Amino acid sequence: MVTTTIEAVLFAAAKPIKLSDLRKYLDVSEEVIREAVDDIAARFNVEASGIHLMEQNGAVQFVSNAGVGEAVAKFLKKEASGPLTRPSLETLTIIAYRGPITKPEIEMIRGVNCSLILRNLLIRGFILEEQDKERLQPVYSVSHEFLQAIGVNRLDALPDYEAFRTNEKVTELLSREPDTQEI
Amino acid sequence: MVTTTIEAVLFAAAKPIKLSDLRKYLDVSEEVIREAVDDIAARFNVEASGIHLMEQNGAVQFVSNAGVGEAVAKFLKKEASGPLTRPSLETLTIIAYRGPITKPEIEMIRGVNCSLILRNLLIRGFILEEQDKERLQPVYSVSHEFLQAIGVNRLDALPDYEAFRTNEKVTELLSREPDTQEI
Amino acid sequence: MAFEVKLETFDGPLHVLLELIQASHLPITEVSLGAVTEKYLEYMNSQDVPAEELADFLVVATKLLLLKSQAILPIEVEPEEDPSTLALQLRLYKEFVDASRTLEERFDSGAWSLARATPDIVRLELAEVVTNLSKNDLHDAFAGLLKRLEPFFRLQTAALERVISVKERLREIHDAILSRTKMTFRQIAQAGKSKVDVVVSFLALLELVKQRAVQVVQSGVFDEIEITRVD
Repeated sequence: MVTTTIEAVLFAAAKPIKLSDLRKYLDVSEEVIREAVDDIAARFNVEASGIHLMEQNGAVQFVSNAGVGEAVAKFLKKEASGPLTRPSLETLTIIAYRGPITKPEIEMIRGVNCSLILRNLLIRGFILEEQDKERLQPVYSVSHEFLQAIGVNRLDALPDYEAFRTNEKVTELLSREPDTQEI
Repeated sequence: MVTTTIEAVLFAAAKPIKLSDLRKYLDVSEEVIREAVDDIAARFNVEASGIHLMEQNGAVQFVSNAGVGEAVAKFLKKEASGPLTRPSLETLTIIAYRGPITKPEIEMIRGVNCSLILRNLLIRGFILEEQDKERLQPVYSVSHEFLQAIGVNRLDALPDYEAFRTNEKVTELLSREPDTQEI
Repeated sequence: MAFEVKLETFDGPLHVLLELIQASHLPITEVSLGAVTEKYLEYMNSQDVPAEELADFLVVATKLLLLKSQAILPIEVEPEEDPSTLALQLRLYKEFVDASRTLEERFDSGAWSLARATPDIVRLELAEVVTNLSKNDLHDAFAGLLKRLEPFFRLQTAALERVISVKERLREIHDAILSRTKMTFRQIAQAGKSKVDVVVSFLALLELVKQRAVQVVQSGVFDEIEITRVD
């Protein structure tokens, strides 16, 4: 049970976790933690496993097996850089014409959750994420590099920039929608 | 080797990966992917494992074991998603058991227009919308995120899943009422 | 939009019907449906049914009324309006409502699974921005989006218009009945354009009976309903 919880915590955290924090949080002795971690390492740190356990400076972390690192990098690169799907293009367009814009605003306009799409656009360098101090959440804009790649120097050189930016139907949609987190 | 790479890819990607993408980018046959995925599920989806494999909508993802969900969430200070209203819950149940399902079919079962609820569930990321090529209209399925929220790795782990899929009342009703009330 | 919020939490017509039947400890049969018809109509009258759902409530009301007495309503029953479908529909609906309890328990239980918080892809660092998009692709996508949103904008306006028409119809019928001393339900119903109009008319009639503004007489099962003003 302790072993299962440690595995799950390390997996979901996706960052190094101190053994001392595990001990404190799970309220078990150092020996129990040590034993569990050794057990996990013995099972995961084998050639055939895609996930390995790394221990460094009193902290543990799951990492992908370095032996297949190249294949993983190649896969993820291909997966991330395929042709833009229609939903991705639509999201990108909203950010171009209406940015800086928050994730909830993009989702209100598109009517669909956009977490994974935003993640992909960020990885590709098409958009930038910045913390907005007033709205207290991240806002998104297209990157300068993206504008250059499509042969535009400034946002307002996009066709119909002013008309789309100030489209009152979209503005109305954003202003009248109730908080959808309330479902 | 393919199995190791898939494990590492799914771990690193930290999101649902389509089986078709695994096949395409790893350049192996569908059968090899299926076999590898089944092997991973068989080894990981056991009570003692902290990491489980989730499969839905033709995509697989590593997630933490729901059995220790509470402990993990507390450790990572993750908060539960907001409550669901009864109409949302009903709609999600219908989509979970009968998806991919069209909007008119959902409305026939609930007897009421569902446009707004579907939109809110889409924004919340609990359902996915896809164009069905045969039915020439959008169909809805529950997402990996929803399965995570209810802590099941596959839909067929839901109680009475098979009975609902083959429910003859649904078939009978669909044949009796060719066109549900459009408002 | 206030009504949207309300819609999210408002029980649909089948839910109302199911609760009425269960409150009376009845099985879901055509007979039970007939028995709760009045209560259903009362519910419709007393609750502020959201504009979006009013038509659906009326469809169920139509079926109930057809079921209770096909003689009262002077309209032909089309095969797909077969009111016995309603019992089947309700039995099926109940199965999903029961199943939704399991899902709700799981949803509330805290037994969730979590995805890994952050992917490793961020470390990939694609060297440069590569795209074969042009500025016109962006323009076309935004124009397409606006077009796709059209029905959504229209939907909200249409819903409000429909409520107004239902309310107006109710008043018209009140006036029509009260301006004469005697008339038949057939005369009122024939003025309606759709089945929904007929149901609205019938609701208006019930309301007038309840207010004791009119008296209703029907001499035989398939006879006319005669409406007399109470002076």
